[in-house]
Amino acid sequence: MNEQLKAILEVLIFISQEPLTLNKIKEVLGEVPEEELDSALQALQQDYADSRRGIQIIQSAGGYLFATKPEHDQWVRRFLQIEKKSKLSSAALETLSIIAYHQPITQAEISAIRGVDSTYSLKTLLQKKLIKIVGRKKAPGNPLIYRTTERFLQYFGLNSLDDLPKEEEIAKILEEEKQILS
Amino acid sequence: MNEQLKAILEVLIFISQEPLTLNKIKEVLGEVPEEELDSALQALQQDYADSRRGIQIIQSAGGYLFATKPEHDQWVRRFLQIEKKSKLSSAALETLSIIAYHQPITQAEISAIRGVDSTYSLKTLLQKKLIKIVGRKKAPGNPLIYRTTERFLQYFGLNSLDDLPKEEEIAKILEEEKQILS
Amino acid sequence: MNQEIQDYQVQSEITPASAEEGYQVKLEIFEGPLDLLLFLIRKKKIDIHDIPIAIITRDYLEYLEKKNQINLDREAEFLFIAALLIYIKSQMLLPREQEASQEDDPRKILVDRLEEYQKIKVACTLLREKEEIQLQCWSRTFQPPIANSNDLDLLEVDLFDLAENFFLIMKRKEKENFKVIKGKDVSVEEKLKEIVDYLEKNGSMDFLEYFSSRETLEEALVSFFCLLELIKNRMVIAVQEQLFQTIRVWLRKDHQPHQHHGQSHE
Repeated sequence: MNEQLKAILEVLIFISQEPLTLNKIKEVLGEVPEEELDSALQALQQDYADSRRGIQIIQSAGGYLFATKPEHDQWVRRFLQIEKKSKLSSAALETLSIIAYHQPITQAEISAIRGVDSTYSLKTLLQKKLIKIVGRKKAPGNPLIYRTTERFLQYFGLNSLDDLPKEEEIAKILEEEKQILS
Repeated sequence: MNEQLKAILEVLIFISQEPLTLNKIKEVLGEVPEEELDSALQALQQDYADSRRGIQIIQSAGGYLFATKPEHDQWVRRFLQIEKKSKLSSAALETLSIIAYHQPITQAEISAIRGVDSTYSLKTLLQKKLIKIVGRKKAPGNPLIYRTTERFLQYFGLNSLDDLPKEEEIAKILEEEKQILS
Repeated sequence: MNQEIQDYQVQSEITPASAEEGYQVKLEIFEGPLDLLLFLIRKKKIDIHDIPIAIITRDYLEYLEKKNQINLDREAEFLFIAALLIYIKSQMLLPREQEASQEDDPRKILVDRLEEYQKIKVACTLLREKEEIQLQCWSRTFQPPIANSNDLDLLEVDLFDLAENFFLIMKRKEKENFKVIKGKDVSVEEKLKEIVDYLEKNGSMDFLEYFSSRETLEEALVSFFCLLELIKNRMVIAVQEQLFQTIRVWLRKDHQPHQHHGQSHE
């Protein structure tokens, strides 16, 4: 068994974002005898097929890829749930940034700036207690008004909203972007 | 050895995109005796440390993470069709070291140590998420305060800030240099 | 002299700066004044605690005059230290009534800075070694295949992200208002074919780049609708790993080449 080849195949399958095809392997490795390649791939697959391993190499869409074994699905789901709870999505971050700088603000105003509906993000942010509802706007439909919370300030290490980075400060740091955008 | 636990840990480290911390593991798995967890993690790391494996489990930024082994760098780059990953510029590295050793620190303080303005380097480092803004200093002008991030630790393969090269280590090198020069 | 400079460069691991700091590439020999000063001190094998200020000042000014070995964008900062050197020199010339204690040494202010800077320089070399190893280890930057994985574009945020996000959204809005749609028909059919052909040839595309290099807003929008169409028909996979990062598009391996004509829209 060509152990070196096996290790390289393991590396390639690991970093490949799509199922790794034989063609792609040959493209990267150059000339390798077909049988040698086959037996290395098989041996590698068998290594992972061992019941003591949590992950496996599967063949899908004409290529090889790493995947978790189905018997561990519950743990994968638990992990992803927790992961999701503890972090902000990019949509939520966008929404939060708008509320931070434009408060008090209504959902319709946020959505208008973002160009997409923001209900879900607002819900996430409310759950995380980074924003709160402070009343209703005296306007048609009496929409709810949102503001950031104390917790928001704590999270970002701010004493008050006046401490939010100013446009000039960010622009200075981002100087090049400013030139491209303007 | 709790083989079942080992397999689950392998799964969790595999699906986590950031170093998987002990806290996160406990959050997902619930009650697990500390020693059992430790020995399973160690055994798993050893499995992969085997020279016949192409990938490894590294400990970085206080967590565990899958990564390819350095000796396969060229194959990864051939596969991804990219040049050697670019190193930080010396200006950025200098700025970063100063932040690492003197955090929390403001831009003016950094520039004072370097003797040159550091705006550009700060931008690079912020965008690479190697540093972050953590608030404002209670001082004239209320300047922004910077700190290194988790990603900083990961970038250099450090487990925590305690792993930074120590003062004595640096002094020793300076002493050696002095002897060579004189 | 030249040889020495080159040696110094190798020792201190000066690497080509990244593109965003491109202005430093050509000129980078002495990044800053302290860098130059330390170099001069080492060259003369001088003890940092007992710098002959007159000599060092002369050497320093010589370099400054030549200019080609310093970073010109940093000229003011180089001059500032020159002024400091001259000031210290003048202080040292003043007659003293008794032997000055170390605390009174006018050089102290400079020595303290140089010592601190020197430490940082060493720390940089040590960190550079660690960086080198880490850059050869690759971790995955994408979520491995998992069933039902919606909404996975999660990120850690800090104040910079928050502020950057906001100001970029505002800039984007501003820009949108001023775009004029120029006429020139772009057919969806053609565009679909063009994108698929491109993917078949190149494997994947950076959609943002493709999008922004379109000639007119209309063409860009049509491209965008085509992408949505292709995703809907499960012809391609599109992945955005993070906000403001690019969207990468791949052709699905199981798609039927060139069967997209006609089925693309009703």
